[in-house]
Amino acid sequence: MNEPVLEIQGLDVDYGLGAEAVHAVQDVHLTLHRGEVLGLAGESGSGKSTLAYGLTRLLPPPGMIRGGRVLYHPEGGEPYDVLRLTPRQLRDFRWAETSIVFQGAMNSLNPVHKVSTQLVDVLKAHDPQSTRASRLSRARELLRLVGISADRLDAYPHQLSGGMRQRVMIAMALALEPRVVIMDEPTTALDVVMQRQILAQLVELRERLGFSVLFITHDLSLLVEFSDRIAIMYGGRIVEQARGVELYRDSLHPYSDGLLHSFPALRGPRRELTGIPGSPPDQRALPPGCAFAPRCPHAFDRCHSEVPVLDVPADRDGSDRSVACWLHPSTGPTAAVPS
Amino acid sequence: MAVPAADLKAAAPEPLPPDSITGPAARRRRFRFLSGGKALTGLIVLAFFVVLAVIGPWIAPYDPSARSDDLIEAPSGRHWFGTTHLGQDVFSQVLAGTRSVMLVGVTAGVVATILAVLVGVTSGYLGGTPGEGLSALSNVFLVIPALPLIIIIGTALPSGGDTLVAVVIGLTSWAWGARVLRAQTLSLRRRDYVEAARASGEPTWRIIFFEILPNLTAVIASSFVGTVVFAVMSEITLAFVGVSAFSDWNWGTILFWAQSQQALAQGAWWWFVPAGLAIAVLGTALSLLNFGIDEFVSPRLRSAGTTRVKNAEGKTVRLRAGFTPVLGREKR
Amino acid sequence: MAEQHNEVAIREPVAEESTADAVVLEAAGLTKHFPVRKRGRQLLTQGRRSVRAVDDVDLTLRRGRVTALVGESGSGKSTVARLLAQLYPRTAGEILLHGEPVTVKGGSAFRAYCRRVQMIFQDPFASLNPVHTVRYHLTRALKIHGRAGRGAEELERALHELLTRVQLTPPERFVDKFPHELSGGQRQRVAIARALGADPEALLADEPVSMLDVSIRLGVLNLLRDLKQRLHLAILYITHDIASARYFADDTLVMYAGRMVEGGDSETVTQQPAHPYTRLLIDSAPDPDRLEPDGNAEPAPETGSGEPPSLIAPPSGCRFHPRCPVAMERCRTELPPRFEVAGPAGHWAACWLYEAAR
Amino acid sequence: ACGGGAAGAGGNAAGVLNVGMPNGPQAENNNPFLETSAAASLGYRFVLYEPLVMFNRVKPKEEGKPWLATKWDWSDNYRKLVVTVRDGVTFSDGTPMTAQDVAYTFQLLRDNKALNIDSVPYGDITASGNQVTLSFDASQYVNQVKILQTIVVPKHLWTQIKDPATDPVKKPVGTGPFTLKSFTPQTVTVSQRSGYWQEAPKVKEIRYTSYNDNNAQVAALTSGAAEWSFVFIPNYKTVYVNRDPEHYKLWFPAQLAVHGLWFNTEKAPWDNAKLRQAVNKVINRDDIFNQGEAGYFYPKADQVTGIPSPAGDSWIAPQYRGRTVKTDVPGAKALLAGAGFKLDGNRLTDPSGKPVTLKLSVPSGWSDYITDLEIIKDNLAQIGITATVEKMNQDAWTKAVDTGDYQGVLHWTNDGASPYDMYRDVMDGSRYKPTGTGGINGNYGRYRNDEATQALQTYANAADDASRTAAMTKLQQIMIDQQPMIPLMAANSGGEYSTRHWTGWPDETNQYGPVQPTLRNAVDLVLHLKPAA
Amino acid sequence: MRYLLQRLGFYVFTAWAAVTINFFIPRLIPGDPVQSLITKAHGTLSADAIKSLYVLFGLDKNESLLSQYFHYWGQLLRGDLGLSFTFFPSPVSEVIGDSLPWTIILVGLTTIIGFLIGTSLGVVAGWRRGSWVDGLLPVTTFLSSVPYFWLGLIAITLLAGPGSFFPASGGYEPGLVPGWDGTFIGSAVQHSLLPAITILISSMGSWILGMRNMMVTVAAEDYITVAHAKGLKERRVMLSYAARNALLPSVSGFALALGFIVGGTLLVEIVFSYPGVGYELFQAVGSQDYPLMQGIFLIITLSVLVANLLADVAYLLLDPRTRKEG
Ligand SMILES: Nc1ncnc2c1ncn2[C@@H]1O[C@H](COP(=O)(O)OP(=O)(O)OP(=O)(O)O)[C@@H](O)[C@H]1O
Ligand SMILES: Nc1ncnc2c1ncn2[C@@H]1O[C@H](COP(=O)(O)OP(=O)(O)OP(=O)(O)O)[C@@H](O)[C@H]1O
Ligand SMILES: [Mg+2]
Ligand SMILES: [Mg+2]
Ligand code: NI
Repeated sequence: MNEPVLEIQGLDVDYGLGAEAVHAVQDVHLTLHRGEVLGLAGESGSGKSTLAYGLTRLLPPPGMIRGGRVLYHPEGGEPYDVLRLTPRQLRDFRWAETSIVFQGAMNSLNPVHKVSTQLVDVLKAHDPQSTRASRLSRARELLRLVGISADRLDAYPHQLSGGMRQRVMIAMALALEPRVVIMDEPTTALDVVMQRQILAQLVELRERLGFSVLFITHDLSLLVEFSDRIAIMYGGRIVEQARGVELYRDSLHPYSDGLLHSFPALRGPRRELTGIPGSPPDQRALPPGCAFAPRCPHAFDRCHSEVPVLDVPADRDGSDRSVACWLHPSTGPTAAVPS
Repeated sequence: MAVPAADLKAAAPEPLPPDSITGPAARRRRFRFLSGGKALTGLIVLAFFVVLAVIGPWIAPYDPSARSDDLIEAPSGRHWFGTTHLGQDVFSQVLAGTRSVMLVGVTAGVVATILAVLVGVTSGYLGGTPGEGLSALSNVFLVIPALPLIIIIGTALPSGGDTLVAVVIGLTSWAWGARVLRAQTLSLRRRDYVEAARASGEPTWRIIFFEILPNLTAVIASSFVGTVVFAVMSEITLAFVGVSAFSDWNWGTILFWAQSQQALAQGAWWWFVPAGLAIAVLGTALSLLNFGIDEFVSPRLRSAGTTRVKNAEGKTVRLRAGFTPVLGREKR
Repeated sequence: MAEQHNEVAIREPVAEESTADAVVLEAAGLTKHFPVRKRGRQLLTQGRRSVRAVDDVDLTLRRGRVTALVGESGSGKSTVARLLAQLYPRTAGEILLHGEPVTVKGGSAFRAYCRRVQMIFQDPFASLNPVHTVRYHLTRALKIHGRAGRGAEELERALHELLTRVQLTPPERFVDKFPHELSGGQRQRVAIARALGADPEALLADEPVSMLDVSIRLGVLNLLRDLKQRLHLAILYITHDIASARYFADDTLVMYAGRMVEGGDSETVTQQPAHPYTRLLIDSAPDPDRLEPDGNAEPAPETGSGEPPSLIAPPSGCRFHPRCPVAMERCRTELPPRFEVAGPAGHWAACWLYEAAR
Repeated sequence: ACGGGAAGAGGNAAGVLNVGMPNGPQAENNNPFLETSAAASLGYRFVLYEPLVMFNRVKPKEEGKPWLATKWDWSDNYRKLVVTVRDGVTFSDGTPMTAQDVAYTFQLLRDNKALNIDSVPYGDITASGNQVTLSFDASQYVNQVKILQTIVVPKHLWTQIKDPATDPVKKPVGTGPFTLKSFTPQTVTVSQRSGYWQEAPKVKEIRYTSYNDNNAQVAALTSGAAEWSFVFIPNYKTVYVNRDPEHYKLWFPAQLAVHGLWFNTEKAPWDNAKLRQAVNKVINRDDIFNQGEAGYFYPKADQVTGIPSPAGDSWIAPQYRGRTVKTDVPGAKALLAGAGFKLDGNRLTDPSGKPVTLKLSVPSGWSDYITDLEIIKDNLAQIGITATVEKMNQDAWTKAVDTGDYQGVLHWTNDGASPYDMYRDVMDGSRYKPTGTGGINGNYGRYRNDEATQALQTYANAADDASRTAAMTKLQQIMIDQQPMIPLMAANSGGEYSTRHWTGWPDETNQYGPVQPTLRNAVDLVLHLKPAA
Repeated sequence: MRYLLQRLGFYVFTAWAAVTINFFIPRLIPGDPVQSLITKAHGTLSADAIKSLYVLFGLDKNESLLSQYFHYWGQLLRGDLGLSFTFFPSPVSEVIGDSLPWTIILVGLTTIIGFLIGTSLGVVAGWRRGSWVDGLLPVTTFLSSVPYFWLGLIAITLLAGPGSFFPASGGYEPGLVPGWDGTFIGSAVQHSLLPAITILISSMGSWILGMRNMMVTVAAEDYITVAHAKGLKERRVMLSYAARNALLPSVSGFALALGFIVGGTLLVEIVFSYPGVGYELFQAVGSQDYPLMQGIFLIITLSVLVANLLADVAYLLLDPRTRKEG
């Protein structure tokens, strides 16, 4: 496997302080490798967006990062903790190293500026030397990349369809050819043709530039096809992590399993969809044990009292996958220290 | 909220988990903006003036118009704010004058704000002929110069009470607010959530008052504060330039007397300073209250509550968009 | 184009009721052009420019049936939905509710219309008022349509029921939240709950589940199906998830560049796509089963060359022709009408390829 | 110069005199006949144009000083006037002034009603040699001064003016020692010309600055930026004089007009002369003078006849000479009791049993009047009259006075060369208009008394001095017995001035003229000024 | 084009309505100019003068209000504003012409400067909510709540006096003749400093407050977060993203404030004896000088209308969402 570019270690994110605080992300360990597409899927409200914004410190108040480290490995340099950067350093780091496509595309675009202005803006901020003409032509090129005709450069955001706005955001994220691209449900409003086109572009660019992608989506079929590894989140924690096909064929965590039995297939015979009974956990007061335990068909006593740790399961020893489930305890000393 | 959440809690069919947000808690959050010292200060000062407005004339130590033999005396134990050229007690005049100032300010502010909201938001939202008509109306009112108009109307009315003055000021000063609100509304009316409300069958007045208006609160609040200050200033100005025939004592009449007797040139600063300061303090209190408004209005800011938190090292970090604070792990 | 429209009236594969009253909402020749501002020199040189977002669209929503609308992004799906909800004035065409033409701009007529036709907006980040709680949004939906019940207790129960239906459980946790405190999927569910609160006859759902994870998505879609069956709701389901259209919708329509290009019952359209664009669409859909166990994908399907057309100056003839692998000369010049496609009844495509099938 | 004394100091070296008036920005208008012109409002018209005869208002009985006229003779019971015009006078454009110019000026006034501000009924006007003859249909005894102090304008220029009533006379040409140097809305500068018919004044240049209000004007006076002005200064000792007691002076001599308390004498109970007399007895004129009028502005008028002293002393009948009104509350009470009024505790009721109240109306901005009325209100309480001071805006007040729609007001009377004008304003029955009808010219109290009207007629038209004296005595007696109006203070013709740079100002010891910069005497006064040592 | 005509018609209508109201309002005042003049003269003008003054002002003819109204319009269309009563027979246009430049320069400049400084401070205060700039606000609001004239008078008493740099009154040194020479301009600037500072101090607070409130609201929007994420310079995010969006209400307020330059300065001009149009208006109201009042009202009306138009245009330019499309 390639060397890591981004290592998230023990990230904790809360909304609010004290008793009312929502623990949206808890003790997340995740590594993004060079040139890799890491898919992140999971329950709605499980903290995917929070994780994505949290690691770049873009959470709006009252979000705050309670602890953890986000190590970034720059090209040929010493890794540094993104969470410890000064605002100035952070600004230089942003977009040039990691760019983000936000979930709400409409609100991500400034309503009073033209699309072109907003694209040109980031080019200018990180490359002040470039000429206006070159920036504009780059903007045109970027739009073409995501399949928007260049005559829409002068459109204001409210004149674009939902999908077009998303594509503008994707184009913007690729503008500086950063090393890490975080995409939070970037294709929800895109048709599959466009989606495929764009992802193909992305793959091609990745091949060429070697950047890594953290890809958040609910479209599991897409993930399986497109990503190298998939992490599944539940209740603010990563519950399973594996290569796409592995996960699809052989999911270990009962929640992942449930997910995979919840989406319809386009081809072949209609198959039975089971879904996952029960309701999501309350992130303000999580159960003491595994967050999924109340809904889990296989839960046993331990699940209700101890939080399982994410680790390589003993029954798949040697593989590069990990799971947090007592059904598949790890080989190592079961240091189930509640964090 | 239209429905008091506390009642719902009692009536809820199933027991709520003990830690869920209950009505009072939500309400507490709503008023958390007061915890920011500024807004609270504003509120307290305002309350103080309101109380003075009610009891001022009663607690005044002297009849504010009564002459005495202590002409132009500096402040002393007997006359806290000194006396006038007729030996009247300035302190009593200030006290007695509060009522009229508050009455005029608040009434005019309310009248103008209501008109501004009605005309501005409605014309912005409706568009078309009625919208343009209302907009023309507010433009006409905007074009008429308010202060001279007030002077003239004040002149034409043989002798009106405070309320009349307040209404006149209110009626002549709403157009600005209407104009600003209209413009804001124009940009809000096509927002998705307004469309969504429309599509869900909300009647127009409800869309105006419940969907658009809350998003305009910051503007409305500042225009309300603006009009109140404007109204107070107008009343005082009228009295100061000697045009008004209004109530006997307000801060403006005190200043008028001080000015016409050239108090400052005489060295009688006490005659001139208290009333002016009182106006300034009142205006400041209103503006301070305004500071809390944004937090009161925008739920995003409201739930943020404080603007600062302490991190693990005990340093204070400012909460701000774009730079999420990192607290560092603390022992759980 | 009335005659064409008659010819290709969509047949119901399984007639549940007599067709006469089954049509709830119908659009004929629906057209929407957005004017575009001209700049500088264009002011003098060019005529009136506009984005031709929707052109001559016919559409029928029937009782107890789900009609899926899939298609290219920017092809005008949302615009169709908004037109049907009477949120935009239309450039041309007609909308019929139970066979009666309706044009309402506002006022009580509009409200009456809303009671019967509800819409779920595409962007849950924009369509919830930031200053109101979930409780307010839902209470209003219930109250407007007189379903709030009597007293606070009934209202609370109704609220809880709504939230539970969209799996926002436990309801107390969400009922007093503000939109910004919710995740994307949670907002989307609030939006759905709001529409359901109105108890409409027709539901226009614009990508209602795009931000939901698959298990909740399944739940919500099942809920809609249940509503359709129990309450005979007519649903327009706009989506990019063609697989879900297959499972959940009775009919599927495909839109491209402001025009309907294909329609028919879902299974047929998804399994035997007729129009070249539809084929492209189906081929492009990700399918994990296509993957080999070692993770290497089969050769990716040809995504078609070229870009989506500009709607300001759309291509002449069939709008798909610049990208179409099988385009003929005729496609470049003449606009194809709807042609019946061989196979299950009611399957049509607007493509000259099927002229022969007539 | 408004900054400090800088300009004042420099001004003296250059022979500059700084005049200030609190009248606001001016528009360029030098028409000497228009009261609305800048020339009138700032007063410089009277250093550009000169009168035929210079009268001293402070001493109205004094003969006028010959100015542009060397001699004037009245004949035919004041129906004919022959004026002899001075030789050797030139206008500032160099043309000599002749009898033609004088005659033309009178014709101008006769033919333009709008310019004839004093409504003098001019008849034939002829000029021959250096004499101008004017004839009238009626005796002009009471108008003598008004006619003789007419200023003279050059015929050769004024005949070219299309409408003398609406011409701003951008280039004023008169006989005075100064010509207009520059006009700005804020400051008008006049400078000395050559060829003046008398010895040239020491003042080389006069700057008339118009300040926006009293405060600014007073500030300018105290800083020395203005050396001569006419403005109300409250607490003038502290504010003004004490800043430089050696130089800062003011002098406010009385003239023949009064300010006083008027009643609508048609409204009960104020139609009762005894009640008015009683009120006269309780008003504290000292308080009014000291608190309301700052101890100087309007001199106290406490002569029983109401005639201001000393200006009018010579007209006062011997039996009234030296008698002043003293506050006398018991006397007032006795008077009222005798007239059937009842004082019950502190409430006075009239003979019909109604309580006596008095609503005193006043324009809301007039602080000295308001103060005066507050004092009167207090005074009236002593005899059980409940007075209220009702502030209204000026226009409403003017209208109320005009139509008689009031109970009591402070108001003034006209001034004149004798007390006749003042008395005529107070009790001329021929000017009577019933309450409710506007357009009244004087007699705001709606006072009707045939004897008074008759006496006024006699005074104006009598052929001999004896009957005039008798009529004047009659008027004084009516004033005392009937008190149709209660005079409280005299109008003034005073002003403030600084002796730092210029000396020779009129004052108590040298009463050669009034000190107001806007009066005809201005030129005489300027001629008296000498640089301070 | 049609839209343009429509707007034009709209403004013409507004102008007509305003002029009409401005015509009738002064005539509501009881009394007439002659009475006013005599009253103002306070005894120095004899009551005999009334007749001649009526003749002088041309008020001796009885004309109905309606025919006066048409007469007025006739005059207006010929560009004739009539003759002022107070300064009879100076034409109103001349009176206004004398005073307007002073007001426009003093108040115009201070309005613009006040807006610029105030808005900039507001931007910073709102952007750094809770920082020291934000803490400065109570002070500025306090200053802006102080009545103009009061502040002015205190300033005069404390700062302007004999020997001080600031002159206490006037628009320029008495004795100077207005012209484009150094001495005069220097003196004019010196004389305008104190009033300008007073206006600035008392007008800035509201700009700060308005801008700050909008900034706070806008700063919570998602696109601001995105702008941060884009790694733009803080200044750029603050100005081009947050302030640009927050500016809208302030800009229209500013356009309107420009319109009120003429009418809103009465007190400053009174207090500082400044030779401007506001004081002129005050005098005109006091002496019932209809022609002058109407002339000034007309100027105010026109300037507010123009400002309104500016505000409209500014809004269209600044907020694409308000543009009418479809
Ligand atoms: N400002 C806030 N205050 C309180 N809770 C919040 C706030 N913002 C988000 N949350 C909660 O945090 C949790 C995680 O939200 P997040 O947006 O990260 O979910 P997500 O995984 O992205 O979901 P989705 O797929 O639906 O977008 C949710 O349960 C949400 O309700
Ligand atoms: N207000 C507007 N002004 C101008 N053009 C508009 C406006 N609204 C939409 N459009 C254009 O109309 C076309 C159709 O938009 P619409 O939102 O209906 O697309 P859609 O099919 O819903 O796409 P998506 O799947 O991406 O949401 C787009 O090209 C869009 O740019
Ligand atoms: Mg999310
Ligand atoms: Mg859409
Ligand atoms: Ni509510």
